[in-house]
Amino acid sequence: MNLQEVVATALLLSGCFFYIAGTVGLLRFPDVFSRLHALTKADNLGLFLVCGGLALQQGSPRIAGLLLVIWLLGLLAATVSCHLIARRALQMTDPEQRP
Amino acid sequence: MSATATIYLLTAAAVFGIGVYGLLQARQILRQLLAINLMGGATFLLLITLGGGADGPPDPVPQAMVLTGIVIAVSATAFALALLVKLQDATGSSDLDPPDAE
Amino acid sequence: MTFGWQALPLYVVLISVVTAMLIFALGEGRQHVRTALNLGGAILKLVLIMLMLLAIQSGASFEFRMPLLPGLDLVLHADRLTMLFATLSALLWLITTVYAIGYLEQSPNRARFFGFFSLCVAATMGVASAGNLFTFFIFYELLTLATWPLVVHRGTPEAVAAGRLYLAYTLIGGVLLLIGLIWLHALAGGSDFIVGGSLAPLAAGNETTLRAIFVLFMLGFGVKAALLPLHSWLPRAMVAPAPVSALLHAVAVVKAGAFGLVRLVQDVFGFDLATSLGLTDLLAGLAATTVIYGSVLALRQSDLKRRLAFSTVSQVSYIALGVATGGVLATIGGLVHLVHQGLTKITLFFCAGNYAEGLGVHSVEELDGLGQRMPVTSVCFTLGAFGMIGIPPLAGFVTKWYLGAGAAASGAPWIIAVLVASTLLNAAYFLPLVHRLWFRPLPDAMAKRELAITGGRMQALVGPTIVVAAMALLAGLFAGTPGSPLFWVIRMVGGEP
Amino acid sequence: MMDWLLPLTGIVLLLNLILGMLRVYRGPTAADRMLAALLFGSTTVAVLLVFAEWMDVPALRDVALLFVMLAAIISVAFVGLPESDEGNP
Amino acid sequence: MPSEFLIGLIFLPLLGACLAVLPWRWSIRLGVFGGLASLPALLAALTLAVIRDGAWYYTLGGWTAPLGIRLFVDPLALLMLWMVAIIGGVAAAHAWHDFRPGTPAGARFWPLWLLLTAAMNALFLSADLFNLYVCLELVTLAAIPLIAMAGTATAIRAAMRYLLLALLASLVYLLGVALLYNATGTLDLYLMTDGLAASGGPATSLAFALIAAGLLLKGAVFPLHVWLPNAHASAPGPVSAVLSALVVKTAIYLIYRIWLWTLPAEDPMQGAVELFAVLGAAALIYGGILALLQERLKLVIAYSTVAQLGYLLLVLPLASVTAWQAASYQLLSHGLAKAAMFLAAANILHAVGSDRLADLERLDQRTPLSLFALALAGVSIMGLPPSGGFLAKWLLLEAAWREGRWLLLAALVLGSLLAAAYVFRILAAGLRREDPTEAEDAEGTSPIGRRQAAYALLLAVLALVAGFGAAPILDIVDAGIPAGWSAP
Amino acid sequence: MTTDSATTPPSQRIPTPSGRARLLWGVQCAVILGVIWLALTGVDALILGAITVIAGGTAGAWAVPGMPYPWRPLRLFRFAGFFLWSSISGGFDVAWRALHPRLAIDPRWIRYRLELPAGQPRTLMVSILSLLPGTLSADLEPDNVLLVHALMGSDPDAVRADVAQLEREIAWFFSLPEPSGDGR
Amino acid sequence: MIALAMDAIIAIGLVWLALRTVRGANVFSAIIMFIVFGLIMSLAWARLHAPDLALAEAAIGAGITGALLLVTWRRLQVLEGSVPQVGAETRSLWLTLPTGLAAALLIAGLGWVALSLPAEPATAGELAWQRLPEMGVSNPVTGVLLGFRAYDTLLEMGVLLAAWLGAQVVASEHRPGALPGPAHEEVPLVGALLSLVVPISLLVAVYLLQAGGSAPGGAFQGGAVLAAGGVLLCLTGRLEAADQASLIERVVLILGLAVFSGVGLVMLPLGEPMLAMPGVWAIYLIETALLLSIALTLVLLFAAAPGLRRRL
Repeated sequence: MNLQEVVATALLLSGCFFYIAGTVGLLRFPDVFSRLHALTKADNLGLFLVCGGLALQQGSPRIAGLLLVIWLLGLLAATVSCHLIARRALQMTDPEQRP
Repeated sequence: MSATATIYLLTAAAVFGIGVYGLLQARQILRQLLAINLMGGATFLLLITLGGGADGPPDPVPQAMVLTGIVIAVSATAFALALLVKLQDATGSSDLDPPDAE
Repeated sequence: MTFGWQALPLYVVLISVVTAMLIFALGEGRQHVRTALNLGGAILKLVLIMLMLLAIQSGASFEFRMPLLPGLDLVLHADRLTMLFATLSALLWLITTVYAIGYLEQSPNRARFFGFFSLCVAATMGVASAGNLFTFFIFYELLTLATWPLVVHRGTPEAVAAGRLYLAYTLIGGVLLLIGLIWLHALAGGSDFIVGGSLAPLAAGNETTLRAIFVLFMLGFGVKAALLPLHSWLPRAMVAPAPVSALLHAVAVVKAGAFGLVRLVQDVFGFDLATSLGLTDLLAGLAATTVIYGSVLALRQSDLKRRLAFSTVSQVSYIALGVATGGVLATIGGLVHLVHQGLTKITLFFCAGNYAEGLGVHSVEELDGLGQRMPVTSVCFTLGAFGMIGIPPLAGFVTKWYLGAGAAASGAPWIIAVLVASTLLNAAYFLPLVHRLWFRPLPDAMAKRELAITGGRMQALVGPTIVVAAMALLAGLFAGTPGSPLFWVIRMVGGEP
Repeated sequence: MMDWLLPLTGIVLLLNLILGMLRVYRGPTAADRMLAALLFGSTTVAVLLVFAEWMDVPALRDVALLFVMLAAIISVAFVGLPESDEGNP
Repeated sequence: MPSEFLIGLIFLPLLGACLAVLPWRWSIRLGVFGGLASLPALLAALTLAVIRDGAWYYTLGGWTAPLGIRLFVDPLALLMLWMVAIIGGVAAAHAWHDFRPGTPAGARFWPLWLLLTAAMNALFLSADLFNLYVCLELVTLAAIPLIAMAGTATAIRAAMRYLLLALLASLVYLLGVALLYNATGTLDLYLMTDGLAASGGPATSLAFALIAAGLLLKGAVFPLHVWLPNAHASAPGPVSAVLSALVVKTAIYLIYRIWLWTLPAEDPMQGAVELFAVLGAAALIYGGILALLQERLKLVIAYSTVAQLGYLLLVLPLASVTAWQAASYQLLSHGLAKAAMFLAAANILHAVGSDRLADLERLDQRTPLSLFALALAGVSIMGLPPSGGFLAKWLLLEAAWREGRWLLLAALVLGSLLAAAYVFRILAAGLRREDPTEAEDAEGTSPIGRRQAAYALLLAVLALVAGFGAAPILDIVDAGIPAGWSAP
Repeated sequence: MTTDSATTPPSQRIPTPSGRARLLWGVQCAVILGVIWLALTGVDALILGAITVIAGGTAGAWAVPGMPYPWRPLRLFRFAGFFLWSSISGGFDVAWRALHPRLAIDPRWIRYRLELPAGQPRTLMVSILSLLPGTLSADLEPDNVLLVHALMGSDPDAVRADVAQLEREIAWFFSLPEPSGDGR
Repeated sequence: MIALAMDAIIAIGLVWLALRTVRGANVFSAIIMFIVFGLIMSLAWARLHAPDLALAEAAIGAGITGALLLVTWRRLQVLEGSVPQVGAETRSLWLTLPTGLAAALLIAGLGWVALSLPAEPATAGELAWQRLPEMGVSNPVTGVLLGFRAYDTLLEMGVLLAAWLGAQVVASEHRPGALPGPAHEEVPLVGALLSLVVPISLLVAVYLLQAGGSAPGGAFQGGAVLAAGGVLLCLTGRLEAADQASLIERVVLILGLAVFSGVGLVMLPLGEPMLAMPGVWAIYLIETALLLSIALTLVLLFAAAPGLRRRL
């Protein structure tokens, strides 16, 4: 097991960890907005790590580039969705209770 | 038959049955359409699984059929949804048999 | 399939169909063209029939054959029985058309009326010239279809109800016929009418089947022939205009049923086979019952047309009775009654129509003293009534004479009893009418009522009445002369007169 | 090399999905359900990438690309929803 | 070259549909004429070829089955194609007035109509189970918008119900196809038989059960007919005509194809024909009774379709030449007569403004020609002579009698009496008048109305004339009798 | 028809992009697309790639969101480093909080007035803020006030400092005048 | 073993999601469940070595259908206005029980039959592999779709056309509730998303088309991806429904059908059968036409409109 593999393994496993952390947050956090935090941040880190791990394992720069593109697009989707859902959740709450 | 194929076959059977149940028991057309789409998914799954997708080289014929089926399903669903909106507009109800009919 | 001169029966049928189509196409307006078409068609048809008659006299034969289904042909041919019925209806069609033109003047939907009227006659011609049972059935059902619009012609609720009843009876009768036909077809294949019966070779071992088939046919024809349990549509159909009644009773519908019974006994089963199966007795019994029952009921009707209708129920069964009795004489009596009853009954209906149109008279009581107001019609009516009763030398008498003689010859004296009873009953319901016409005073109200038929209409209504009355008279007076119906029938039954 | 690593990753991620279903099930608001759907999206992308490597089907990376590209569409569609009683469980 | 004609039958309407999508008036006209008017000529040539050479296959793309898709033309297919050409053509002529090219309605109508025509032609020619699925979907998706074109709430609701059930039906059918592909490794209708005979087993039985269920639903066979009456009754007239005369027949046609051609003679699923017969008989009576109870003309006609489809299924267990002739003739004459009735009903609806039976008095003056067409077509529907319907019914009765199927016979008789009852009920409603002395109506029929009525009349007359032209038609049809049925 | 259009003040509406803006964004788009194409296909289909990239660039120019701001490519690296670091730390932060036995969170709302101009800078701000530890951009209210949801709101000033830090980084990246970082 | 565990998890997920779709608390929840079902379905396709389907499912199932369902639900709500939903969402128990029972029976029967199926050799599939080299493409699915079973594909284009025509009919007398309005332009992120995703969808569509010859992908997936970009434009109000389709739109709509038929007919005079492909170039030509038609049709279906108009 060389260094590359060790790192790849570590990355993949920690990616899984963050995914699970995000899901736990999604389940445990008390309200929509807090859950949004958990989801956006943890999942993105998770995806980043998984992509990194896979890229390392593959070793092909083209695929690494593709994985990077996927991650960046995922990032974009996540932040946009997060913002939109937050906005939406705000709109749905009673105007009186709006912060 | 491989274990994978078995699992997905049973899944397809179950989802199809659930779809039938949903179709018969749902009141709103939107739900009925969802049920039909579920059944479509189950049918496609069955088609691929039976085509030996899990062992050996995958059979391209069912895959092509499913691809065709998916496109047909989405066209039909899209048209059905447009019709549904029109129905709501024309009758004020999105149920086939309005509640007061029963 | 040949379309040469052998196909003349087809053209005779087609003339009326084409006339009907032209009239439909013409629409409501253009009365004169329609009248010309009507009369032209009727005359042309009559001419063709006369030609055929002559040709048959000289030994020619006519047949048109067209395969409809595998093993089933549409066959139109002309034998003597055909010619008897065809001549009768062609002649009466012409006269009735003239009468109807007058009768329906100014009333709506004449195009439809005359169209279906022509179709009706076409169907009758088809029935007459059908060369096998399958063809017979086709035209028999077509007749139902073509008469229904005439029955409901007025469109009133009563008319529609009468039409419904008519259909209920005739369609169910048609279904019975159809079942019998299918059965027979499965048994015997598509056999043509053969004089003396086509089924004799099949009789052994199939007795029960054949009996059942006979009963099915008998019921099927019995509906239109107004045999006893199946007659009640006929009086109800009286709501239709008078020419329609004439058509139903004299020219087409009832006659088609009776004609079917004749064909059934004579050409499908053959009299011998039918007798050996005990079927003629059945038919004779039913016919006899109908004769009496119809007369009894006629006695109780106060509506003139209803009384005439029940009289028809009674009189038409003479035909069946004659054929079922068998033997040369009774058969002659039955067949000739086909013509005689037609002539006589059409006279009566024309007269009833004249009374209704002229003075609005519908019931028996209103006939009092009408001999003064409408003398010609009343004379004709009297002639018709006497003919019906069977007073010599009128046509009815000839019939009854032959029937009675035939019954005696066949050793069925009960039939003579039936005839006597029927004659008495006939007299009982017709003589009071004649009495009322001539010997009762004319009520004031009726005397003041204005006669609604005048001028051309008068000619169109009264003219045909006189003609048919005269024919009824002549048919009796010159019964033995060559060319008379009796002469024709005797030649048909006995070979040579 | 490590035969167990990729399947293990896959299975952990799939279990993660199952876990996330609880949130969709519970709701309580529409936004919560939407959120969970997002989670499914991102986890599915990861699973697909792992599958692509593990099963040696490079086309699955294209599938993952499609997913990340289209994930936002659902959100945009969701946001266009009206403000009436959609939040009721 | 007959194969070009075969191709033309599918592709001319298809390309016509493409043309009709374009916005110009001439393109729509060209599409409609090219796509519809050419069909009879192509068919005539094709019929001659079939008479000369018998049935034959056409391999698309040169890829032989089981890899590729084949087309198959035989007398049964020809019969259906002729019906599409004639009934579809006359209905199109009838529709021309309401959906004139250059109007928005026309621009929407014609592409769908052409697609529907192409889809039906393709369906009748296809020899491939999955291709048939695509055809079925195309037929459905082209037909339903045509129903919705009526625009009324009833029409929309009916279209929706039809759509849902049609989608369900296709899926159930497709599920069966999936099982069959697995069992035989082919999708070709006619190559499958050997594989089926070899494999058998519960899977193929279930597959055929599913296919049958799907087709019975698409064919609106009792008790799966619930979608039909409103859908057919609320569509625009020409559309109703084509729906009732042709579109529902597609499913029945496929049942024939699969049970009589694909299924091996000894397959246990052959027993399903008895079930079909029971359903057919039930449809005949139930449809007849319901038709009798309707208060609206078009609903009566639509329920009549439910009933008449029963005849087509009744044929299946009778398995004889006569039954085969009966089926072909019923297909033909019901198609002609039912289309005529719907066209006439459309004219009446247009002239009277309502199709409630209670409002139809004095139709003989208001729309005489249409009433006449209705009556003529009714004769065929009732199975009274002289009409095509009579011959069909006669053959059916004969077949049932020969086989000694007394219950079927009774159902047939009862069914035709019910048919007579509802047809005459319509006609009586049309002849009714409250005041018998009422003078003739001044309102005449417009030239357009007369032309529209003529189309209905044409089909009705054809249904009637079919009663005399059986011999040549049956000669051709007899050549295409399914193998198991040829024994006398 | 929706409430948004009614409540959004005109100042926030984006003016129709100028031709220059479209060109600029089209080129940027094309570059991004080129990279993606290479990542997808390698060097196998360059001609088709070129055509597609040009078409995609055109589509990008058509769909341009607003005025793009010039930025210096070299500064991208530092900005990317900042971004990467903050998103990683954001992930760690939220993971820690989620897994903490007592749920170490204290959600609160904070308003922060942006000084960044509309268009790319503000877009970047709103989107990246959600990836920072403990902050989530929920809404952009009238008058450029950003509504921020803070997971650890017990110390609002710390949160504000984080937001201000991001604002500064973005301003630097786009060579904009440094914002006050005050947010009120 | 671990692979089986994965399959089992996916299977359980699918069944559970299907159940929740059917029994979901409200329609919205059912829609979300269905969207997620589509996501998991593409995992199942991946596991079944059907990446073509995974691509299609991702683009169509998860993308377009999901958005379509959500938007339709929204339109219905707008039309319903403030009128609350009357009546239960599902049918009463007396109907539920028998249908449930029937469904369970169906499941059991299907399952039993599926399990008892013999592992038959797939004749057509084997032939397809054998004769694939004659086609000139190496992706067998593309080979089947555009070669061996090209006729299916052609008719399928007819189905798409019919669906659009249907939407046109439905939309004729009715403007569907406006799409989520132009307001979203003001949300800064949406504009940014749009300006990136639309070009990328174009790129990916072309990529899938190009890849389709040798790798999973092809006109359908590509068309769906392109359509997804169009859907986004509709959702954000960049494109809005028009009463009429423009000439260009009409041409593009029939392009697939017309080009496909045209190429199929071209070889007829040369004595070749209908739909014989003159060469690989023809396949790509047809695929390009199909892609454009599919994309436009799907977008128009999404907008439930005869045509589209640009805003801005």
